[in-house]
Amino acid sequence: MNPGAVRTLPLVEVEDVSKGTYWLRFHAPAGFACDPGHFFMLSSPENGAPFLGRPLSIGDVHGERFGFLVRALGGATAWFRTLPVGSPIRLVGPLGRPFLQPERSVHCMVAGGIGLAPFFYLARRLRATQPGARIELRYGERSADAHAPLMEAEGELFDVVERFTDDGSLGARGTVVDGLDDRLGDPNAAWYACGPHAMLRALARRLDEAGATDVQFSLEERMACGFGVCQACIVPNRSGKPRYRLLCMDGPVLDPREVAW
Amino acid sequence: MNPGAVRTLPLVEVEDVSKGTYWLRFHAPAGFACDPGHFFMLSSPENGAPFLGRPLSIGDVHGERFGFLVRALGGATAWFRTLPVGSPIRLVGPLGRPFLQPERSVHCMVAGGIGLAPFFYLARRLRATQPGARIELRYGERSADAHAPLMEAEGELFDVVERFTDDGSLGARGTVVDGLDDRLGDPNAAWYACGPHAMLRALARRLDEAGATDVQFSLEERMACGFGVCQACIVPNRSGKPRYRLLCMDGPVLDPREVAW
Amino acid sequence: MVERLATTCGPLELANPVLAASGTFGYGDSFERFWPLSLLGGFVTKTLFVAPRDGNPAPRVAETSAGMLNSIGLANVGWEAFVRDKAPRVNALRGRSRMIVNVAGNAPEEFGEIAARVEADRDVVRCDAVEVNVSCPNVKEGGTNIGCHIGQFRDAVRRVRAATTLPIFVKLSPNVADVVPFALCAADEGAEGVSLVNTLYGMQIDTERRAPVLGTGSGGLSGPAILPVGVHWVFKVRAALPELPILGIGGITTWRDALQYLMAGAQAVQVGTASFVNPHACPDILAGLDRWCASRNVAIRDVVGAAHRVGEAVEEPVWTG
Amino acid sequence: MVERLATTCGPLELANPVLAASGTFGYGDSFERFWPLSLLGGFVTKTLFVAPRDGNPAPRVAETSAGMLNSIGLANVGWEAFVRDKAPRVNALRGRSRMIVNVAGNAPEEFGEIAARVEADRDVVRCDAVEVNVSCPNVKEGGTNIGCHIGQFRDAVRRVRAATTLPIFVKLSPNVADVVPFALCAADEGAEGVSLVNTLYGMQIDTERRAPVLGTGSGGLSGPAILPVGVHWVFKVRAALPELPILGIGGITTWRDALQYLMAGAQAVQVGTASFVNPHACPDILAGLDRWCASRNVAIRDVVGAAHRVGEAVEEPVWTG
Ligand SMILES: Cc1cc2nc3c(=O)[nH]c(=O)nc-3n(C[C@H](O)[C@H](O)[C@H](O)COP(=O)(O)OP(=O)(O)OC[C@H]3O[C@@H](n4cnc5c(N)ncnc54)[C@H](O)[C@@H]3O)c2cc1C
Ligand SMILES: Cc1cc2nc3c(=O)[nH]c(=O)nc-3n(C[C@H](O)[C@H](O)[C@H](O)COP(=O)(O)OP(=O)(O)OC[C@H]3O[C@@H](n4cnc5c(N)ncnc54)[C@H](O)[C@@H]3O)c2cc1C
Ligand SMILES: Cc1cc2nc3c(=O)[nH]c(=O)nc-3n(C[C@H](O)[C@H](O)[C@H](O)COP(=O)(O)O)c2cc1C
Ligand SMILES: Cc1cc2nc3c(=O)[nH]c(=O)nc-3n(C[C@H](O)[C@H](O)[C@H](O)COP(=O)(O)O)c2cc1C
Ligand code: FES
Ligand code: FES
Repeated sequence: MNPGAVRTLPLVEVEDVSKGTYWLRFHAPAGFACDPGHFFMLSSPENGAPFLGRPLSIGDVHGERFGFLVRALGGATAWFRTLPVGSPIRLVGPLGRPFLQPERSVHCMVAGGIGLAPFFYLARRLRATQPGARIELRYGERSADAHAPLMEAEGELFDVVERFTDDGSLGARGTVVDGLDDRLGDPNAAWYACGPHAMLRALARRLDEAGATDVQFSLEERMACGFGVCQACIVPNRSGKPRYRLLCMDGPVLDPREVAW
Repeated sequence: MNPGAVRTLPLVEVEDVSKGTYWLRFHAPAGFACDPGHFFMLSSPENGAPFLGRPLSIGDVHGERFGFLVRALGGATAWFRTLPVGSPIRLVGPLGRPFLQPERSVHCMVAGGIGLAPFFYLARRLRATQPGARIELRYGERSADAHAPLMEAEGELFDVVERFTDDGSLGARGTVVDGLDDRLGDPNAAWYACGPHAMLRALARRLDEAGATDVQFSLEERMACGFGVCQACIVPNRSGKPRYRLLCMDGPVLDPREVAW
Repeated sequence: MVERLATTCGPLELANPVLAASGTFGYGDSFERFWPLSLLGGFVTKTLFVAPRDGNPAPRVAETSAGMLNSIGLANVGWEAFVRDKAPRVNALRGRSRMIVNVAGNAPEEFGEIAARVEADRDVVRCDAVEVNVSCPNVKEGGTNIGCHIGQFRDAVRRVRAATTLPIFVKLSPNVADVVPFALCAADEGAEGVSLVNTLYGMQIDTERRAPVLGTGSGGLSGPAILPVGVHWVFKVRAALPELPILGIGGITTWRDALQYLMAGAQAVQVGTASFVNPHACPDILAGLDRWCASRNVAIRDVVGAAHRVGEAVEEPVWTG
Repeated sequence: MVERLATTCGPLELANPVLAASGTFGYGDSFERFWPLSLLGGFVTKTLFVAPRDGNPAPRVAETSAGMLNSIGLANVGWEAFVRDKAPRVNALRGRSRMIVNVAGNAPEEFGEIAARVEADRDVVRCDAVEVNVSCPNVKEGGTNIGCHIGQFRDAVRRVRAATTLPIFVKLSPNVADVVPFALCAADEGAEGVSLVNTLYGMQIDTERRAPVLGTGSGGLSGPAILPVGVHWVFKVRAALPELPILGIGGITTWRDALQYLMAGAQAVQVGTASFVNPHACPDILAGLDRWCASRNVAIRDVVGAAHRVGEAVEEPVWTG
């Protein structure tokens, strides 16, 4: 699958992780390749609801399978969940610019909610290419049970896993942004983040104040095409020139210092 | 299920009969009752394609199951065929006026193509209520293989089965209308027919010429509702007053002498 | 339930905001086999002319993506038969549900005539309002020929107003450059409110027959496909004429669709095509609205026009997190 | 394949009747990663203004039943950047595929200005025609403000005509009472043809936020939902002006949809929204048309306008039997 291929693949597995969160898995066809941070547009090849494709970050590529970690939020993400195995799904991708993987002694990943999705594959790849590096994951959840099962299954990909929940029911209480103090000064850390807009905005400010330079955020915006033609997915540019960039082409991974939050 | 009930039932079985023709079967819920000639509107409870419901005559009610004999012709009839067992289907019905079942020594059924659908159930009921009566079926097909498997399975419902194919590859060659001569004069026969418009028109003329009086045809017209509100399913009235009748309310079973063909 | 769902549309006090739309509900008694008429906030009859009409030749309907085309052509039993055969039966069934008789004619004068008949028979018919259908796309005379031309439109509305003191709702066509001037004109001429939208022009071609599917060529497009069009025009009319009562129509299939219309500014909605596919559409929508109101602890009246009130927006949705 | 699919739309000789629509195909090179541009009969660029435009605030798109809303607001790189960065690259790729540059301005005069720029740069840009977008619903000035008012419309078309001798196709809005007078006006003013339809007005409301989804409130509705609307207007324009070349647009997703437009009277079609969902929509449609022509032993030219020719209807479908 070259960048931007269009493939209709049968759904191989839907695995529930926790209420409302699930893995959507496929067999990787010959030549399938993509990098952490890439996304795909998933749609129905039949002419039904949902109509438009939906962007999903590659969640993991492992052995002969690849998958997306999805949270059922609305029409399409709830619909994918209900599809019987074998259902055809159209995948367009990989799309966008993936995470750069600079050589660093520490890789710090910060996730909010389903923003966790791209980090399994990123960790897996960093483990392989930088075996000596330390990979840390800090993530925030609304309540305790959302991601715990994932960590049981895939937690060994990370050297450190710190959890934050709004209610403190699992891990530390509070937001993930509050829990970064000890790492913030580390000049050798590379930062990666994905999550709700408000979290990313706060995190961008913290990292900026702390002088972190090696920072990559995976952002979201509504998309209709995913490959630069519809002009839907605008992200306001800090510099103001041009006023907007297209998330599907210039992102979804962006340097937060270039974004007008 | 009272007349006009709305039920969403899981699909229990799709059984292919021949290329493009299949049975769509359901478990009869408590209280399910309908008569031969009744129809149901079948639609998807999800908001997808097809959008409108589709009218299907009750094909058979047998034991705890009931079913529709369907020919895949377009969007919806092809789509039903592909549904996995367990898929929810909305059924509205029974609707319309069913066949009257007068006491007669001979019941002659004439079918063209998928017009065969209502006659299994009709024959089954007549067998039960008029055990001494003779039940004859004459049907026409485009080519040999369409209905043969059905006759193997259910042929014993009829005392006589005569087949006609356009190419003569199975049964007699020609149209079913040509093959009625020996029965046409029988004053004790009740006639029932269902099939393409052109066949019914020709049959109506033949029966009329032969002086047959006990004649019921099941007609078709495009329907949006099936219960008399949309005014789609008009059939021109022979008398011209009113100009049209509604097939879903006054039919689908009509006396052909009342129709302006 | 009663309290949170109650709404007022101009002179109409409605037990709830769900009405059945004209042409999709017969004369009021067709759904009795499914559920009791008295459940509804109200219903609108099939368009009535003074004389009965046969309507157009078959085929009269076709399916489209998330919608349908119809070219019924205002087939109806005529005013006399309605008064004699339908109204008494329906009045016995409807309880507090409001009856709106929808009327039309082939020319502005005929709108005046039918309105005069309604006025004359009002004590027998006991309808709560008149809906004026100047927006049917399926008739050679009348219909959109009147509803899309402001001069004829004004003439028709004026004649109806002159003929009756019953509340008038004028049913507007979306097949115009701007619906607002028509709404304004209706208000100017003394109509109590407007109903919008009627169907959009549409055609389907049978590519095997190489001919239009419908007997008349074109027809009117309805169903979920047109939902955004109706919501747009309700929003625009509400923005321009905040005091004008609106009955929102077009593509409503779910309670969320109904909420869109209410928030766009309609005091109540009419459900059309959806009832063909799911005869329980109206009660289902009603139940959904009731659940939503209960869970959000709001009343329907509170959300009417909510999408116009900047700042009222309830927290940004946090899709992740 | 070449022979059966070839078609002529006014001055444009097209290898096949499938074009990519403005705003859904970038400037011509965006789909190169999927399939070669030279496959197409032609393509229309995103609307170009003299100066670059940022467009509207987010969100700019929303999904509807069988369709989408957009409020992009004609974001474009501006004429200079197009000439410098895009045209040379696209010309190297396009082979026989026709390039139509779509242009607009905020007022009729600006339509003249951009047309003059196109004329001045025509040897560099090497486009085959100009499409005049007077029908965008998403801009405060220009757009439907011009395209839905016949006076401004005439003015804009006249200025474009005065500025260039390139073939002109005027892109018409369905948001009018009747599209025919606009087509007639375009023809009167010397346009070589018309493209129809652009998007319909539409709005979606986020019922949880109680506010419109799109940043601008309303947007333009496109996709399968509007197919019957486009087919209707193409049929009407063809009926009224049988000699006027037409590019049919609106909701085309399958080759059957494309055939509907051709039979309604369009010489060729433009595919828009469908390409977002299925980037292979255009080649898929092309392949389907080719198969159909081959199996029916007809050429595309033969079926253009076929739905107008009564008696040509090919046998009634016998659904049973
Ligand atoms: C590059 C990218 C990568 C993504 N990766 C993942 C992932 O790996 N796993 C995952 O679960 N989700 C991911 N998302 C978000 C996912 O695309 C949306 O949740 C999904 O499109 C919602 O569609 P829906 O039909 O289920 O919900 P809708 O009914 O369409 O909407 C539900 C809510 O989601 C919001 N929404 C809709 N579309 C988008 C969108 N494109 N971006 C952001 N918000 C949206 C709406 O505003 C609404 O509040 C990603 C988004 C982007 C842009
Ligand atoms: C009362 C009644 C009982 C019926 N019983 C059966 C049955 O038991 N088994 C069966 O296979 N079919 C039956 N039909 C026909 C069946 O309803 C149509 O074949 C079906 O609606 C076609 O839908 P589609 O989406 O598959 O095809 P479409 O793509 O909609 O159309 C395919 C072809 O079918 C024609 N068509 C579409 N709808 C209808 C309609 N309502 N009536 C007639 N022609 C139509 C179209 O003109 C077209 O030529 C019955 C029809 C009626 C009115
Ligand atoms: C089959 C059919 C018949 C209709 N008949 C009428 C009518 O007689 N009078 C009228 O004012 N509107 C009529 N309408 C329009 C509807 O009342 C409604 O305005 C339109 O269908 C849009 O709403 P919907 O999408 O919910 O159906 C009819 C619609 C359909 C589908
Ligand atoms: C996201 C988007 C952007 C569009 N931008 C333009 C544009 O810049 N200029 C234009 O003339 N039409 C534009 N259109 C309209 C399309 O060219 C087309 O007329 C319309 O979408 C209907 O066709 P469709 O249903 O195949 O998309 C745009 C449509 C969409 C969906
Ligand atoms: S999603 Fe279409 S341009 Fe980015
Ligand atoms: S199908 Fe609606 S009235 Fe008969």
